[in-house]
Amino acid sequence: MGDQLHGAGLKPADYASSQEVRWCPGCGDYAILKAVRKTMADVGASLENTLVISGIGCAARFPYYMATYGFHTIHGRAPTIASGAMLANPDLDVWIITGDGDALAIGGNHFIHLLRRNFNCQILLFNNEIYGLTKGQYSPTSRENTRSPSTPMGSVDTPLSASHVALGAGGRFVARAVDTQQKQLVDILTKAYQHKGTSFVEIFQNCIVYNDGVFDPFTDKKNVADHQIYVEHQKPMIFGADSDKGIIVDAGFNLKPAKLDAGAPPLIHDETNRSLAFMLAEQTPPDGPMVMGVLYQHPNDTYQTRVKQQIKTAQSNNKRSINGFLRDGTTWTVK
Amino acid sequence: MGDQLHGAGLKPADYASSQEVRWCPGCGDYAILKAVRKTMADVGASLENTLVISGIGCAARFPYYMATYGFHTIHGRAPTIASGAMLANPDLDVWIITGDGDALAIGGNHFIHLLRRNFNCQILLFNNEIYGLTKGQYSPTSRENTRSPSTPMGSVDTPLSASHVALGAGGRFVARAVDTQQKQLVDILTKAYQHKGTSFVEIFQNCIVYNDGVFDPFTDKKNVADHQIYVEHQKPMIFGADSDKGIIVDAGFNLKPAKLDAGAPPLIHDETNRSLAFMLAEQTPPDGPMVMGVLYQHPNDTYQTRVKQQIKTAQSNNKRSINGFLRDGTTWTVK
Amino acid sequence: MTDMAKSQPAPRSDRGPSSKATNDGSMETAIVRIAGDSGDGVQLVGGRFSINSALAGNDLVTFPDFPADIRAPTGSIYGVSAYQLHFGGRNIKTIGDHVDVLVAFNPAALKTNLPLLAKGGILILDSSGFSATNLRKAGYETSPLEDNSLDGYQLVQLDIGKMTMLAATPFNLTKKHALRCKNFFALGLLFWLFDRDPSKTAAWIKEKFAGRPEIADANVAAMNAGHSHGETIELSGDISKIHVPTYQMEPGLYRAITGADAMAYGLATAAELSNRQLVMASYPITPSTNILHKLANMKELGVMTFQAEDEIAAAGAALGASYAGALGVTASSGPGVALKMEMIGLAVATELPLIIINSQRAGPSTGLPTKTEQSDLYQSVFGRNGDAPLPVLAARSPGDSFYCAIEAARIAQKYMTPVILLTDGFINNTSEPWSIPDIDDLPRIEVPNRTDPSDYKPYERDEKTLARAWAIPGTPGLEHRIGGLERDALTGAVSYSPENHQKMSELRAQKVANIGFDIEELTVDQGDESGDLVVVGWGSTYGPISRSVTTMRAKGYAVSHVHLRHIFPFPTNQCELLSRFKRILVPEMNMGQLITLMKAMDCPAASGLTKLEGQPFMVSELEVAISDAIKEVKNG
Amino acid sequence: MTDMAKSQPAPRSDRGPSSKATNDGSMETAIVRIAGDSGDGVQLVGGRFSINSALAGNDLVTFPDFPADIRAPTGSIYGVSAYQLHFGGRNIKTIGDHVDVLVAFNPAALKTNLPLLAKGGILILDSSGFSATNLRKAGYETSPLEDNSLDGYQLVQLDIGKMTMLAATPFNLTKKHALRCKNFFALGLLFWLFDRDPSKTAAWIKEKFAGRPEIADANVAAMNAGHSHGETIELSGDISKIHVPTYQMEPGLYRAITGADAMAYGLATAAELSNRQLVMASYPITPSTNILHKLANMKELGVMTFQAEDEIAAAGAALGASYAGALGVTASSGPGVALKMEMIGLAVATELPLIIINSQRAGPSTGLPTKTEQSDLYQSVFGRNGDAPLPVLAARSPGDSFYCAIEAARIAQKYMTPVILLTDGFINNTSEPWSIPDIDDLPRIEVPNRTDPSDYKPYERDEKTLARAWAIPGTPGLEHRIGGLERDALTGAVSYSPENHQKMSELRAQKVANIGFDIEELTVDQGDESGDLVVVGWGSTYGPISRSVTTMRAKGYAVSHVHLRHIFPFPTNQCELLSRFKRILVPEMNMGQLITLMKAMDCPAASGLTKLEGQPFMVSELEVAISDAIKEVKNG
Ligand SMILES: Cc1ncc(C[n+]2csc(CCOP(=O)(O)OP(=O)(O)O)c2C)c(N)n1
Ligand SMILES: Cc1ncc(C[n+]2csc(CCOP(=O)(O)OP(=O)(O)O)c2C)c(N)n1
Ligand code: SF4
Ligand code: SF4
Ligand SMILES: [Mg+2]
Ligand SMILES: [Mg+2]
Repeated sequence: MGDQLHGAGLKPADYASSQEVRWCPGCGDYAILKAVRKTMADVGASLENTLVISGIGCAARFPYYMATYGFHTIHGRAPTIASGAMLANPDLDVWIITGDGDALAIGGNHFIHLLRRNFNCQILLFNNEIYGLTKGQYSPTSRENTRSPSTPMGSVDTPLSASHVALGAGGRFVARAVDTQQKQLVDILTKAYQHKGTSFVEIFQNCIVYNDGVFDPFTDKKNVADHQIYVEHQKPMIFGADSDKGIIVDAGFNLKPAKLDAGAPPLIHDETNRSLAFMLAEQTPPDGPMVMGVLYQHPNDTYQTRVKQQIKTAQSNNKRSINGFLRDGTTWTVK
Repeated sequence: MGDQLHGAGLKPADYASSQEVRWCPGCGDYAILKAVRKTMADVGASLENTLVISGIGCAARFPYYMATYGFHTIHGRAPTIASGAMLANPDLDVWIITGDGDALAIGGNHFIHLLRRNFNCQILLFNNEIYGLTKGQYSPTSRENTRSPSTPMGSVDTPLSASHVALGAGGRFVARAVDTQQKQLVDILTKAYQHKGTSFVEIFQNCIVYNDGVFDPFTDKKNVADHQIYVEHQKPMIFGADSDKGIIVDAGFNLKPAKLDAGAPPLIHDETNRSLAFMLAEQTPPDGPMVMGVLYQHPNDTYQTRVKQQIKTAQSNNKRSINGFLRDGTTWTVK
Repeated sequence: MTDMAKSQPAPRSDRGPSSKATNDGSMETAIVRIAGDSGDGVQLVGGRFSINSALAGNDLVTFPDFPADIRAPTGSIYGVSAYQLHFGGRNIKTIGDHVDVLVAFNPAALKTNLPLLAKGGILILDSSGFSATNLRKAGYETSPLEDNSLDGYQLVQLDIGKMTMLAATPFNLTKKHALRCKNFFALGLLFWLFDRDPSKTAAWIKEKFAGRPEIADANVAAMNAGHSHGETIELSGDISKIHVPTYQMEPGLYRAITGADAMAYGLATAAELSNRQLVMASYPITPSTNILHKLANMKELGVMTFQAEDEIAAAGAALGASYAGALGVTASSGPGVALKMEMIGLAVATELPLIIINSQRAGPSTGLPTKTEQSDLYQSVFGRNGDAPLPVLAARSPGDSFYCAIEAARIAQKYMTPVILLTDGFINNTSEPWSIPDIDDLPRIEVPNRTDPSDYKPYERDEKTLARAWAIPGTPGLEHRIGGLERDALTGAVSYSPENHQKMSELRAQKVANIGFDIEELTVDQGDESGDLVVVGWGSTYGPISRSVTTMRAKGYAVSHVHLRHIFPFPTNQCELLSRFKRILVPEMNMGQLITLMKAMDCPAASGLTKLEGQPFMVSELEVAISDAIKEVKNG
Repeated sequence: MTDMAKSQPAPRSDRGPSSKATNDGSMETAIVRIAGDSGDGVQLVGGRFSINSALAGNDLVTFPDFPADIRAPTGSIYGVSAYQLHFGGRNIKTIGDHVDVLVAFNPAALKTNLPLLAKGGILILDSSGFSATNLRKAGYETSPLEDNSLDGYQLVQLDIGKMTMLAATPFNLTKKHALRCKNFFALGLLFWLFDRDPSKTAAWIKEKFAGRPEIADANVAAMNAGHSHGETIELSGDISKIHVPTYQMEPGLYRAITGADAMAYGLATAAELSNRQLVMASYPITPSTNILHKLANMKELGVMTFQAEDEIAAAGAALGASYAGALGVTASSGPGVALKMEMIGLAVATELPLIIINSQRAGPSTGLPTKTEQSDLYQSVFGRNGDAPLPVLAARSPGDSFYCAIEAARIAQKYMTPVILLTDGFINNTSEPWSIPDIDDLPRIEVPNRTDPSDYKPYERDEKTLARAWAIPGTPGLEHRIGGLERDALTGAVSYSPENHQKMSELRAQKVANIGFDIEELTVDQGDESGDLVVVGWGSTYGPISRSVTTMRAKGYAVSHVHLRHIFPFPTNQCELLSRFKRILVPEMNMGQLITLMKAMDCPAASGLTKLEGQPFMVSELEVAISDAIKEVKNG
């Protein structure tokens, strides 16, 4: 979002409310909180014009920890309440905070509709691939065979991939980051903030209590270099500790990782190519590297802009008062 | 779905209930009804084992017109009820009938979760890009700027593309057809029936009353050849009245239509390539041809199979009776 | 809920003859019904006849009776569309128990509507619609035109099709287009029958079809042909003109208005009166959708409408809009409101204004979407998890919807609370003449909007209203956090304290209970302040109850009428007022929901009269019930 | 809803001393509470102490009191987890108003739990937890170990940390692991205090930690150390052993059971008794989720569980399962049930069996998810659009949940109707000894399953139950269509007929009303069949009411206890039974919802006693209310 109202040189700490932060010690949510406060300070967000809205879940406690306006709503519905707030005040800086259950189980429908409407806001999905708050049941992003209290023999459903859902729904900014990779995360949050329209950021967040280490295959220090790639627009997609691997297209029209010395040059990332983003999101360790960064960004008019425009047009065409409306059509006078 | 219980040589008419069909004269739904009955006869579906479940909308009246079991449920929720029915009886032949509002507005969440779970059933979305039953409001698939009673100055939201949503959700059979192109439609419905897992078929259906002709750009007789392509697995993607056009990939990693004489050979359709399907679904007239047929098909275990398997495993491991369960853990006797 | 008497109306075929249906050329009020295929344009000409009647000085109530199907096959029973108009020389309160003049364009229209026609009533049939196919589609074995089954009516059988074609000949229309003017032929005939001047309608037709003058001309010609054909009929002596006297309404500027339109106008007016933007978020559902449609056309006023992806989202968007300082409204019908309940609970918890309009329809579940009912009272008052009280209002008529919307907005904002406003399918679609207010004369609505940052506590309350302040995002210095977890009674921070939960529960209840003191006292709508019987109604039973009380009073019965606007909380004088009557009768279009609530609120004992037929009470049903009740009073 | 008296319990700090808290070495019942950080393992040893007490022949009730947060920082106030056990030599019905013995592992645990400890009670503190940091985190300015603020208690202050480490030394654990055995040291001490044999627990520990013998050994050693340390204390004369007599329960085979487990077993049993597959579809929500967890572990029985994408889907899947011939069940809590209401309406309309379990928690909205309440009665009885009656039941205790599940399944299937079964957070988590039934002794459940295709009409009804037949997809010849639109009373085809809608509405109401005749008559649970006062309760208030009535009767008051299992419809003798008492008192953990329903159902006038503190009534609160009510009876 926008550049309308700026906080005058606030520091990250100035975005902290007085409430004690109550996530489990070691929870990835702390790192995200830190990155969001830092991003706000970096972009100079104003306290009064910033609204943080969440559903229910561990992630959803986020608004309590911010010194801005905050609304901890009900499970899965934050996008709806945010949409209404943005209709009433199109210039609010809105951050929606959600979890994988909140956004993709109960809130799946609102999630896709927020994206297609392209309201100007950020939506940060704290994906820990588990229901934290209700004590560890599997979620729609949990991998197949996840053992949890509700799936003691392992889950049987294929998980949703948040980025694919977002792209399928027509989202125009789709990005990914890791809770503890602060620099990257702040970078991406800043880009999300700057993008006009709905910016979707999936943040892989470690739930130390119920799903500890589930992202280790690409977030563990020893795996980052070889199993993660950070993509940037117009740059070749190269990764590996020795920058010796890249993403290429194979003959069967599939993306795949390859040693660069093998001949084929790495693809150049084009963040405006939605299908490319879709293919990048398909890469998963151990076969492919997990793709981080802005997978897709292709701005379009925001919902707020279009709605405002219609009202402006209507008013400039022919502005009647309410009294005028009440009197339109056939009327007659009784004496 | 399956081959378990077969109707013994039933004719299409045998699948008709005694209820009078009550869509508007000229509605595309009639053609779809005809095609479904024909498909059932072709595949030899049994009456007693077939269950047609719908939500609410014009399309959703469908079950009343079938001589099978039928459940006209509530708006948007047919997938949930169907899921429960399939859990209780994994061998039922279930057809879910839905509209663009039913499936993608109120029912969007159940739609994506049905697909990701891969319950073995068919879901037919009658997409008329409008809310028929409630008299013509725009729907999530209505094009931008659709004027309707609720959007008198034109709609401002970007429509959802049903195929993209389905692919994004992890659907493993995604196909498209046109109401009046009977042969094609019956072909696709048959493939959908034969596919094990959730088969999603989007059927472009003309609402003669509220959205007449909205698909003419590719369904009108004069446009079919040049603005539609019917893709088949392993076949080159060629179209045009003179079969002189094909779909190719350009340098920027985008699909596009092209004159075949221009040199580049047409792509061969690979229905197991999900990203290709995603790109094919992006083609829209007038720029590209509208792609019909099976865009994607890539079977996986069905939900029913996996659930049954778990129960089997649990039972073979260590089958206790209820009395056994009641007595597990610490017990003591009072005399 | 158990001891309900059920009204026992006479079987429909035995209805009438109307006491007022005379043949001497004059009727105090007349009920006309035009019925045909959906495509026959009966709604259009019905509307014109209504406007014409209003201009002619009648009071009136109209009722469009749409088929449940979008567009059924021609000639089918379920494709019949009808328009009913009750007009006359007195205050008109109902659509009428029976019909005096029925126009039927085909056998299906005859079959479905004849039961409504009073014995001896005028029956105008278009014989061109009575083809063998159409007779079969309507299920007639023999043609009613030929088997004397219509003997008890004043039958006017005309080949309207042919006469319309003739009239349209000069304008070179296709046969199909020419035939489409049939409705205006019938209108012309009705104009003749009631001695009306068709000229204004001719002007209207010309304007409406300005782009296609040949169609305009053909319609005008058809109407004139119908009008002149009346003279021919008169000469033949079959029927004669009917004189309906005018009614002296309160002076003022009038228009016809439906409940849906009045509701939309009322919401927009309320927003203006409270200096808020109106944000209306809805998901289409019959019969509430018209409110959304109307407001969508009011962008000039800055009104924002939002068609959400479902009802939950609609309620969420409306609540979000209120949170951000707008007047948030959502409208739906029973099944849709069911989906909103969790969100309404959040509005109760966060104490934000929100208006939820429920256009009731027959339930349970999908029920009969196009039929009216009053069966969502339980849902409104009790339908949330937890102790989550909120005010509930009900509109009684189209015009009243306007004022109820304003009252709902006043309460919602003054008390920072969600309000459920009940209307129904009947009120939404029916129309009546309405004295147009000047909104500059209406009292402004005060909102507890706060901008002062000093010592701000999100849940600090106004001493009198117990409302917390409305601190709107964007306001510097008022940044705060709210949510659905129980909140500290002052700071709004999450609180698990047992004492705080008890206190907040009591405060929420008290705040809503207090509203009972801030609404107009309940008064007797008609009749004495005490007596043998009071009929207590709410919502759209207003018309039939009011009319039946008038007629029964005229017959000397000591009956009064009290009509509730406030369903929860009740006005504080309600129990006392009702206790002045020996007996209380509560007619409802449900299984007795208001009665249940009255008992729960310790109102004096009452008996119920229930009806679940998807249509309003008939005046005659109520008359019988009133006379029975008074008989019981007399007998001890 | 308005005239509720509110109970006025004494402020918590003034509670006690317990009349029965003696120092002579014997107590009829004792209440022990162990409190510490979430990670301290208090739930584990609490459970072991309970089992041990049961085996020792006590009756008991246990209550795990979890923090609202998942895992709060160590030492924090909101991270305190506690386990309470009330056991003794009589029938135990409540968790106890106060605590006789409190074990606190750190300052936060002391701070939050001390108010529960009776004056003169035994307070065991682990001084190793009382670091300066922890004192600060708990908000103590000075250490309570040093400022004499604990003078009124029998203080036992021990360095449990150090003693545990010593005991664990032989097993070469890390310091962290060794310290984790603290809880077993405390358990050993408690075993000594109540003169218990720790050997069975030692065996259990060895089995539980079979994979890590060094941990097992350390825990056993810690427990034994705690036990022997008791002797040291005894010698010092600070406190002495307490003897709690045994209670002669009905003979039988027993186990400890929580409400959630009993509910799950009851559902599985009901499915077996009706020869149906159980399909349980749910979306996790506190405090209902445990039912899902338990059933998910019962696949051996063919039980299917389905974690849906939301509550609507869960209800839909359960209904779909029922439609396809299984016993469909869904469970949630208030906010989740709100979302299911539209689907429940469809179940009412289509007349399919369905069980909806609501584990109530404090509302409105998200409310206090981990706290108990009874405030979803309105929602259950009235919370649907349209006239959509359905039976509502409420379980009163953990063990009762088992039988209520079976009763709900019986009614749902026999009458082809959705049934709402209420339980709550307290019942779900609390546990008690339970006499295990042999399911072969339980009556089988008849289901109206139909396979005969001849003359099948989908809405034809059984004359007696008014239930339609259950015709299951897959059955040849019974193919039919149903839905939410109003259905013809015989064929089930869509019907817009006014008369049919009236008839169906009445049939639906009648069918549910009839259930009132098919349930056990209401009986007096305790006390005489008439008298000065009857206390009427429902759900989890059973224990406190029952105990208070016992004690008050012992004091000579003419008070009886009646407890409802059937909330809707009421048993047919309810009004008559209650009318035999001079006064009726209805304690509820809500703002008076049952009272409202009783008024609506014409029960004799009653007064309410409401509590919304997220926790059960105390016996003393009820005793005061009973004595006040009887005083009023006596005074006129
Ligand atoms: C209507 C409703 N249903 C269910 C719940 C219970 N609930 C709270 S949070 C949650 C899921 C949390 O998972 P996620 O969104 O992934 O957040 P996390 O706790 O993992 O951050 C559930 C099921 C609720 N509060 N409200
Ligand atoms: C809970 C609920 N909300 C809204 C409605 C009203 N409604 C019925 S059908 C429909 C949309 C129909 O559109 P679609 O699904 O595209 O079907 P079509 O009529 O076009 O075939 C709506 C909004 C309803 N019946 N129930
Ligand atoms: S349960 Fe998991 S997600 Fe929730 S606060 Fe704890 S570590 Fe974080
Ligand atoms: S409204 Fe449209 S979709 Fe509905 S029946 Fe008529 S033509 Fe078909
Ligand atoms: Mg999560
Ligand atoms: Mg549609």
